[in-house]
Parts: sequence; structure tokens; C-alpha cells
Amino acid sequence: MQTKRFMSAAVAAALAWTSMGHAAWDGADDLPTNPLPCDGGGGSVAAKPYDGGTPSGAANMAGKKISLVDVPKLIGIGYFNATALGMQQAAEELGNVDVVTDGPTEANIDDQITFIDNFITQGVDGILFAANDPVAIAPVLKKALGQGIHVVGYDANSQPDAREWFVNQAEFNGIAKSMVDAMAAEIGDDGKFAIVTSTFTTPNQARWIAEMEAYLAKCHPGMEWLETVEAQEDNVLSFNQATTLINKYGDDLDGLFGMTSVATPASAEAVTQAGECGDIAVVGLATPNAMKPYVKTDCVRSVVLWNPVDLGYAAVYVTRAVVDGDLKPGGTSVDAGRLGTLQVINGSEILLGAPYVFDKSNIDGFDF
Amino acid sequence: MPDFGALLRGRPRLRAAVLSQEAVLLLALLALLLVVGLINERYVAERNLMSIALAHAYIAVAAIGMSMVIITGNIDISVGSLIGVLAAVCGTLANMGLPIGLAWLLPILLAIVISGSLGVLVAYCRIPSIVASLGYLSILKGGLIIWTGGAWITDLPENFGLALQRWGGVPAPIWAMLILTALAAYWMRNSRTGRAFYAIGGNAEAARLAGIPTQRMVVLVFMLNGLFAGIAGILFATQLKVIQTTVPPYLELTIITAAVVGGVSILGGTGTVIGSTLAAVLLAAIGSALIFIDVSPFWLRATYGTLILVTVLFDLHRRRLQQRAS
Amino acid sequence: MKLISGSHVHEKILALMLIIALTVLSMLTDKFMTVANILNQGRLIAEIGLVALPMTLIIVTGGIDLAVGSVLGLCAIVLGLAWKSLGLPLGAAMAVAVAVGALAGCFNGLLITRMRVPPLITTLATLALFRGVAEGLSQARSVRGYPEWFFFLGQGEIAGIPVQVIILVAMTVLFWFLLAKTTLGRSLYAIGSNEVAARYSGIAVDRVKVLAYGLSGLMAGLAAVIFVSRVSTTRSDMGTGLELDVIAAVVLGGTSIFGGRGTIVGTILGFLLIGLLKNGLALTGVKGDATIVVIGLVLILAILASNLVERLRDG
Amino acid sequence: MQAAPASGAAAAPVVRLAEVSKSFPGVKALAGVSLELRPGEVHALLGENGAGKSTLIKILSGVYAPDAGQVEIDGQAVALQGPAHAQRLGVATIHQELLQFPDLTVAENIFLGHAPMRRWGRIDWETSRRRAAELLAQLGASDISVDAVVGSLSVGNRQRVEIAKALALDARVLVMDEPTAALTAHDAERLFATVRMLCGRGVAIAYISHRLSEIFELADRWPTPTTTSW
Repeated sequence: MQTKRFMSAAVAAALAWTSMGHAAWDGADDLPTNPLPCDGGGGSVAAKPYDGGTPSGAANMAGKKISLVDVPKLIGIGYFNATALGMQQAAEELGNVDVVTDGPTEANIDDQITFIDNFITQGVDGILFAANDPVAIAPVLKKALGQGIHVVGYDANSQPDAREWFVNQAEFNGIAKSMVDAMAAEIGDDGKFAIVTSTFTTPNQARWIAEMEAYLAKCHPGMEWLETVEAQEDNVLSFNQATTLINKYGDDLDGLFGMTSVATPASAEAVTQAGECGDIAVVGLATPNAMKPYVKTDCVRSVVLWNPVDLGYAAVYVTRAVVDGDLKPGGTSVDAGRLGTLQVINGSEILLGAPYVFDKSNIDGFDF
Repeated sequence: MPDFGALLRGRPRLRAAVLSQEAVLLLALLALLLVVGLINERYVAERNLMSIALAHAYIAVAAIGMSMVIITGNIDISVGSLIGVLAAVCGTLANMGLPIGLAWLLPILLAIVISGSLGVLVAYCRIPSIVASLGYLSILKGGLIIWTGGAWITDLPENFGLALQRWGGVPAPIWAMLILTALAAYWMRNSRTGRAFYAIGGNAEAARLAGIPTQRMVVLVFMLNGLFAGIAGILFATQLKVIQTTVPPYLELTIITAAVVGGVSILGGTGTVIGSTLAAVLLAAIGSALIFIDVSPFWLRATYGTLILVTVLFDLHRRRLQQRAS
Repeated sequence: MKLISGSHVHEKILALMLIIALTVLSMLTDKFMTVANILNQGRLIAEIGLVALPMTLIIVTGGIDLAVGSVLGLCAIVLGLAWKSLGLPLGAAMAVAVAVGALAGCFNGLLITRMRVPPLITTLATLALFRGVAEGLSQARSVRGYPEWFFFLGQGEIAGIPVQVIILVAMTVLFWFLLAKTTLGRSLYAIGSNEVAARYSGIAVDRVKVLAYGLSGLMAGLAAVIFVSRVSTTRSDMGTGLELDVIAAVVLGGTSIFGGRGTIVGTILGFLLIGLLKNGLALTGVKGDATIVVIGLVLILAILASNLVERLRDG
Repeated sequence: MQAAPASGAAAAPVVRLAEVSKSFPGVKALAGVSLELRPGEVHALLGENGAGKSTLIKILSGVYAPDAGQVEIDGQAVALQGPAHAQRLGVATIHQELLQFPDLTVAENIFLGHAPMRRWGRIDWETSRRRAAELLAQLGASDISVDAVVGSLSVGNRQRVEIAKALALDARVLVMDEPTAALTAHDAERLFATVRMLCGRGVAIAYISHRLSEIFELADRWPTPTTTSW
């Protein structure tokens, strides 16, 4: 009978997948990893010539009022609310910049492209972006450059030649080192951990995880990575996935990494509700406000993050400097208001600084 | 396959019980627990069982209302957005300093009003429910972002966490799921209105000619959907210490899937809310099991989709068996 | 009043709404009503239009296909893998991707006709299944580095007109002819208004339905190839949420969700109204979230208006 | 030609239509139709499809209100407010396309909308099933299980359930629209017997058919062409 035949085929297929087991994760973008030295100190990278793009025939707006648009990966999450806030602060300080933030409601490559394209048609002086996909976004960014619009990225990069500068919150290997070292400090060099991430296709998260794997192998070979689960950018799903991991591994689980500002507080909540505070460490990227309850109850000792308000703030300062001619290809540093002077790395990236580690002593000093 | 037909002929009640989708789902759930429990006994430990039930308790509550709507031959694809909006309203009211009870109650009333208006569009303006609710999905989702800008609601009052309370060791959402399912099942079975819902879904024209005020009933069923979505929204909002004010991805599809896998015919007229609750729990159990038995995370969704398809095919097979047996 | 007499009431209302929207928007901003902008918009939304065409056929039969977005994602992955991992020539890989789309659509169609699973349930399940297969096959890897010539489909132009707009126009004519002028088209309407009667009058109902779902998969495959060419990369999450955009365009176009009624002209009008509204509102500085609200309102109001007009006409 | 009424002398009509007209935009569906239905009589209505039969049936069952003319029940002019109102006044209709609920049981179909109730608005299933069984027994249809799903029954049996439904309403007038259209010869015979039995109990029956032979077999009265317009 057809129904039966179909069902047995389906079940067989399901079992076949099951037996495939889970493989470690390598970032899946075929880029080399570059783990930092174990004992601190920056990895030295050879200086690279400028590899960004150049807008063709951009009007000289030096010192004049410019209007910028900001297209984050998605709107409606705390992280990009914070970057948008930083941009408004910078615009207010500078006085000659307008910034509008608008973007898709889901981290969707197609919608983001449409938004940028509409802004090009609308006619703006500059576009700030955080890419959902480095390659997919490139054609539309190149189109903007071709029409004399300045293009600066932050948070999530595109192909270098599709934009002028990228404000890098922290290098991938730096984040990886901070996260892994923080975890090792809590669970020891033979601890076992699992990861809760957004999706495997999110480029930043994938790179961080790949760098973490490389750094683990190099500096903490005794730690055991149990598995990685996806939880979208969804609070409740992150909580449920973390809870399932806690239930699955029981006492074998020593730590949880949260790879997004959604997954980390949800993982902390899962550990709290399971009554495992102190037994299961939570380390992750998160905003301070969401983590305060857990840091204060000592359930979470350290939260890794750059300051996204500063990131947005820097992006606007960099764009202003580019328009004014203060930052040109080949430049080595840029002045960024209250953040002081930021260094150019990697050809066309501006480094915000080392990732920041929040703990009980300083978390109350931040509100974002 | 044994001849169920012969075994059950002349015993209509036994036949109905054995061949019901509820029995099938319960068996599937028990089989899953047994098999995965043998592979990893932690899967059937009390706390994981509790986590499974807890994970989809609010889905199950929302699926009760959805089942009723589908039983009348309609559908509501805006329910996920509605729950997102309600959670934000609930948190905002609580942080405005309203008594907690009101912060829980007002969103439920709001949900009844919003869903009721959807029902009016469907019943009186004759807009097909899938179209009207597609419009509502956009409006609620966009409206939520305009209103909150996506800022999380934090610093909620201490006693806000309704879903975190335990009564007799069992979390409140599980109680809500069990009690509401039992009440709704009894009401659907034994009240004239409940039977009218089945009649409308089975044959709307006949229901009208039999003197059932079909338009009012459709508005009522959407209001009930709002009631259950409202309760689900409160359970959803109060289970963590922060409220994420965006619409949870694919929430409406999960709720509809629970109703459909629970045996509610998308064509209207059949199905029970017990089935949809069992299905909601089964879906959570599958999701958990896939992690416990180490399915490659890349193949997780494909496995999940296959299992839904298998359940649905099995349900159809069962129905055909049932038809033949009688 | 001419509007309410005669046939195609809904199409007339839509055309009127479209004209009003165009007029108002072009008064608000001079960036909107330009050939360059309109053509560029066509490039950005062509995939939705391509999938909306066969969706019209399906909804006319009283069915629905929620899996189109997932089929698009699956085809994109198949295209990338067939080229990069299997080493097929890119042209062959494109053909394989479209074929896989058609097969996925036929799979839906067979479940619906042979197993008699209602379309909504079938495609709800395969929405998860196909997306899952795409994720499983891709292992979350993007395929990039396509040769330049491949980008012609998605980024090139012929006589100043984006290539995919030309494809969309050609396909629109083809589907219009199919639905309005052929026996197949009549069969689709017949199935939608009374399936049993259609069966009794000798229409091969099952075969026609499988064909409709197969076409839907095929067009999703074509859209996938164009999409990959437009964005130069392949990801397993491509096309997420596409189904709702497509269904919105089709029902706004007046195709009855209960089957038996609908036209390609209506679908294209609905598709244009949504696309140009989104674009025009964005150009006038309305934010994306407010635009979503406007689209939702327009959807409800358009159906409401045509119901009202029909009621007036029928007394 | 007029057969003698089954129950002796002509009783007063239960339902009387006087010069009833109904139009739809562009169509005059009924023009001045008059009709009397008496207890214990089968009143045949003969006509081709589209001759206004369905409009007449909908007026009798309270779906449409006439544009002109009067509907009288028990000698009183009434304005039927809808199907439920007509049912309350004792007029039950069995539509050609058997308007039933295929997923619900026989008992439930019989009592849908007027089920016996217990306290707190609960349906009294015991009583429903018992009374349904009694009604089926009266029709000689005890072979139908009250717990069977109607969708699983044969057309003939579905029709008997539909008649039981009318009995449950204590209908004094039964309107039957093309009742034999989908029946086997055997089922049709059984139906005629039932119709005669109902007549014997004093029910007035309006029997709509286009099969002359049936009309001759059953009818006590049928309208002459001069009084109707089909």
C-alpha cells in the first residue's frame, strides 16, 4: 500500500539522518582561522594596503550637513537599538549629520538589499550597514558607491571592495579568546561545554565559533565541546534549547556559551530555573541590562561585549571623517570624538578596541 | 495489519476510542518516550518531562482556540503576531505600576476585542479568514515595532512571573494547559455552542438552515480564539525575566501545526482540543528528542518536517480505516 | 456606474487603487515615478512575481502552496552544490536546480492527490521538510564565487531593462495564456468551483493538480536561480517568508481562496500594488514597519471594497 | 384529476401561500403563486429545474421572505424570520442536497440545534441517543446506529435520518425536495412507504419532484397549471 511504503521510506530516511551524528562546527565559510597566542598579547598581523572601495564622483560635502541612513541586520532587537542610539549621540555632537535607522524586521538578506536600494534611489549622502550576508549585500553596496554615496559598515562586514571602511567592534579571534579564556577560568581546562547560537548561517557567529574552535585546540585542548544548538534570535526558543542541553547532559555539562545577545540571557535564565547556578557557568555575548539580574545573583560572572552604543557612535564619526577628507585610503587612524583615536587595521577596518568584559563590579555603570 | 474493522464492529464507542487521533498521539508520545528513554534515560527524567510540557504549554493553550477556529472551517494566521503584541502590552502595563492582576487581565480582554474584530470581518464582511488574518498579521507585526521600537521590556516587577509559579510542584503553565484543555474539551463536547462550531465547519449552509446563527457563532469562535491567545500570551510573557517585543518567528505555524497534527481537519467539522494539546506536547517532545539522540543539527528541521508529515499521513490512514469500519 | 457593471470588478478596483497610489506617491516624491526606479523595483521583486503566477493557478483550484519559500531555498542550495561540489557545468546545475524545484512541487501534488492530504497541511509539512533538506544539504555553507556570466540573469540588462523583468513579463504572458485561453485553464477553474463535477465531466483532476503544484515548484526553482544570480551567493535560508508575500499578492489580486475565481491580470495588479506601495512609501521616508501596516490595511480594504461593490450590484 | 385526501374530509390547511411573488435582480422567480397544504395530504409540486421550485421551497422554509403575497400558518399570516422560526412553527424541509453534518453522529444530526439539555447548558447525550433510536424505530429504521457518523451512511439511510430529524421537530409540514433523486429503486420504495405512514399520522407533505410516475403514486393534490407559473 502506498501510504505504508511512503511512511517506511520516511522513517528510514529519518533514522539515516539520526545516525549521522553531529559534527564539530568550522564556520563553514572556508576562511582560515587565526587564533591568538594563549598568554595574551595581540597577534601581529602584517600591515595591508587599503582594500576598500571608493565612491565615484562623490560631491564634496566637507563641513556641510549630510544625511545618513543606517540599515542594520534587522530592527527590533536590543543590540541594534543600542547602535542606533550611539549614532544619534554622534549626530547630535557633530551637529551637521542626520541619521535615520530603518531595516528589515527579520535578519533577511533580501529585504535588507531592498531597503538599501530604496535609499539609493531616495538619494542620501552615506549608508551605514551591518550585513546579513557579506556577499549578497555587495552588489547593492557597489551600486551605492557607483552613485557617489559613501558606504561604511559596522558590526558585520561585507566584501571589502563593496564599501569604504568597516568599523570592527573587535576582531573575531579576539572575541574567541575572551570567551574561551573566561569559560576556562570558570570551569577549568578539562571542563565540558555546549553552545547556543542564533543560526549556523549567521556569518559573525559562525566566524566566532570557528575561531573559538581553533583557539581551544591551541590553548585549551583538554576542554570538551559537547554540541551546538540553533535558537534563532528568539528568547523563548533559546531558553528551551538551553534547558534541553542542561537536561541532556546533567552533571556532565559545566558551561554554556551564548553566542548572541538573545541567547546569553536566555541561557542564564535556563541555568537559574534549573537551579544549576554555580554548577553550570554561562559565558557569552550580551548587553549589560539584560544580564544584570544574573550577574547580581552571581549566576553569571562575566559577560563579554563591546559597547554597541560606542560602535554606532564610531561608525558615524568615521563616515563624517571620510566625507570631510580626514580619513583617506592609506590612513592609519581616525579621530572618534569621546572614544579618542581609533586605529586602522587590516587595510580598511577601524578597530573599536578589545572586547569588554562586564562583571558585578562594573555592570551597573552601563545602561544599554 | 490486523482486522480492526471486525474487532470493533458493533462496538461504536470502543471503536471511536481506539481509532481516535488522541489515542494515536498518546501512543506516539509514549513510544517516543520509551525509545528515546532507552537511548538516554535522562530524556525521561522528571525534569526533562517537565521541560517538554512547559516548553509548549502556551502553544497548547493557543492551539485550543486555533482548533476551535479551524473546526468552524476558518483559520487565523495572525495569532503569532497577536501573542507578540500581547506580551508587550502585558509587560508595559506591569511596568506602568498597574496591579499585576490587571496587567495580566487587560491584555486578554484586548485579545478578545482584536480577534473579535477579525471575526466580524470574516463573518459579516465575508473576507476569507486566511486573507483577513494575513492582513492582521501585517498590521499587528508592524504596529508592534512602531510602538516598541523593539526595545526589550526589562526590570519587571518581582511578582510578574505568573508562568514561573508552581502549584503543588507543577508549573502554572502546565496547570493552565491541563485545566483549559479539559474545560474546553468538555464544553466543545457538551454545549450547544460547541456542537454548533462542529456543525458550521461540517456544513455551513446546513447549519444556517438548521437555525444556527452562523455569523454570530463565527464572531464568537474568534473571540474565544482571542481568549486563549490572550492566556497564551500572558504565559509566554511571564516565563522569562525580560520580554522580547518582537513576534516570535513562525509561532503561528507551530500553533496551526499543533492543531492540525492533533487531528483537527483543516476542512472543518472534526477534531478535538485534547488532540491539539497532545500534539503540542508531542512536537515539543520531538524537538527535545532530536537533541537527545544527537541528530545532526543541520538535519534537525528536515527530520521534524518528516515526522509531521508521517503523523498527518497516519491520521488520514486512520480516518479511512474508521470510515471503512463503520 | 461603469465600475460596478460588467465583469472583473475586483481588477477594476485594484487598477483604480493602483492609479491613486501612483498619483499620490509621485506627488509626494519625484524620485518615485521614474523609469529607472520602476525598472529597478522590478529587479528587486521579480522573484515574488514569478512565484505568484503559478500560485494563482493553485489557488484557483482551491488549493494553496505554503512551501514555495522553502522550495526556493532548496533549489538555491541544489544549484550551488551541483556546481561546486558535484562539479557540474553551471548551466547544467541551473537545469538541475529548476528540475529539483519541479520535483518538489510534484511531490506536494502527489501527496495532495494520491494521499488526499489537504494542500494546506501538505505544504505546511513540506515547508519544514524542504527547508530542512536545504539546511542539511548545505551544512550551513554558502556557495560563492560564481563566474561573471552567471550574474547576467540577476544583475544584467537588455536594452536597459533588467533581465529578470523581461523573464517575468514573458512568464506573465505565458501564464495568462495558460489560465485564460487553454483547456488546462478551464480545467483549473472547473476543479476550483466544483471538484466532483469536474471529475464527472472527464477532467483528469489529479493530473491537472499535480501539474499546477509542479509548475509552482518549477517557477520557485527559476526564481531561485535568478535570486542566486542577483545576490551572487547561495544560502539555505533564502526565500524565508516568501510564501506570505506571494499569497498576499495573489489574494489582493482577487483570486478567491475558495477556488474557482481569479486571473493572472489581477495577480499582477496585486503584485504591482504591493511592490510599488512598499517602494513609494520607503522613498517618501515612511519606515519599514509602518509600510507593513499599510500593506495589511490595503489587503483588507481591497477585498472589503470588492465585496461591497458586488453586494451593491447584486442588490 | 384529483385523488381523495387520505384522511377523509378536507381539513383546514396548515400552510397557505396566497399570491406569493419573489424577484431577484433581472429575474422574476415566482409570480403570484398560491398553494394550500393540508394535514394528511401529499401535495405534489411538479416542475422542471429552474422553474422557481427552489425559490418556493426557500419561502416555505423561511430562508426568503416573499416580495408580495402572504404566508399563512394555521390561518394566521406570518412573516417567517428564518429557518429556525419556520421549524418552530412546525415546517421542516428536507433539501435535495441533504444538508447534513457528515462528521457528526446520527443522534447529533437529528437533534442539532435543539438537543435535550441538562443543567448548566450541557447536552443530554443519553436522552438524545434514546430518543433518536425511538424516532428511527418509528420509521422502521432501527438498523441505523445512532452512534454512526452520518458521512459513513448510504444516501437512503441519510435521508431516513433527515426524516427522523423532521419528526424530532414535531413537524406538521414536511417539504421534500426531489427526495428520490439519488436513491436506488429499493430505497425509493421504502421512502414512499414512509411518506404514506407520515400522511397517516396527519403530516402535511409538499413533495417536489419532476418524475411524474412518483407524483401519480403519491399525490393527493397537485396544483393545476393555471395557479402556478412554472
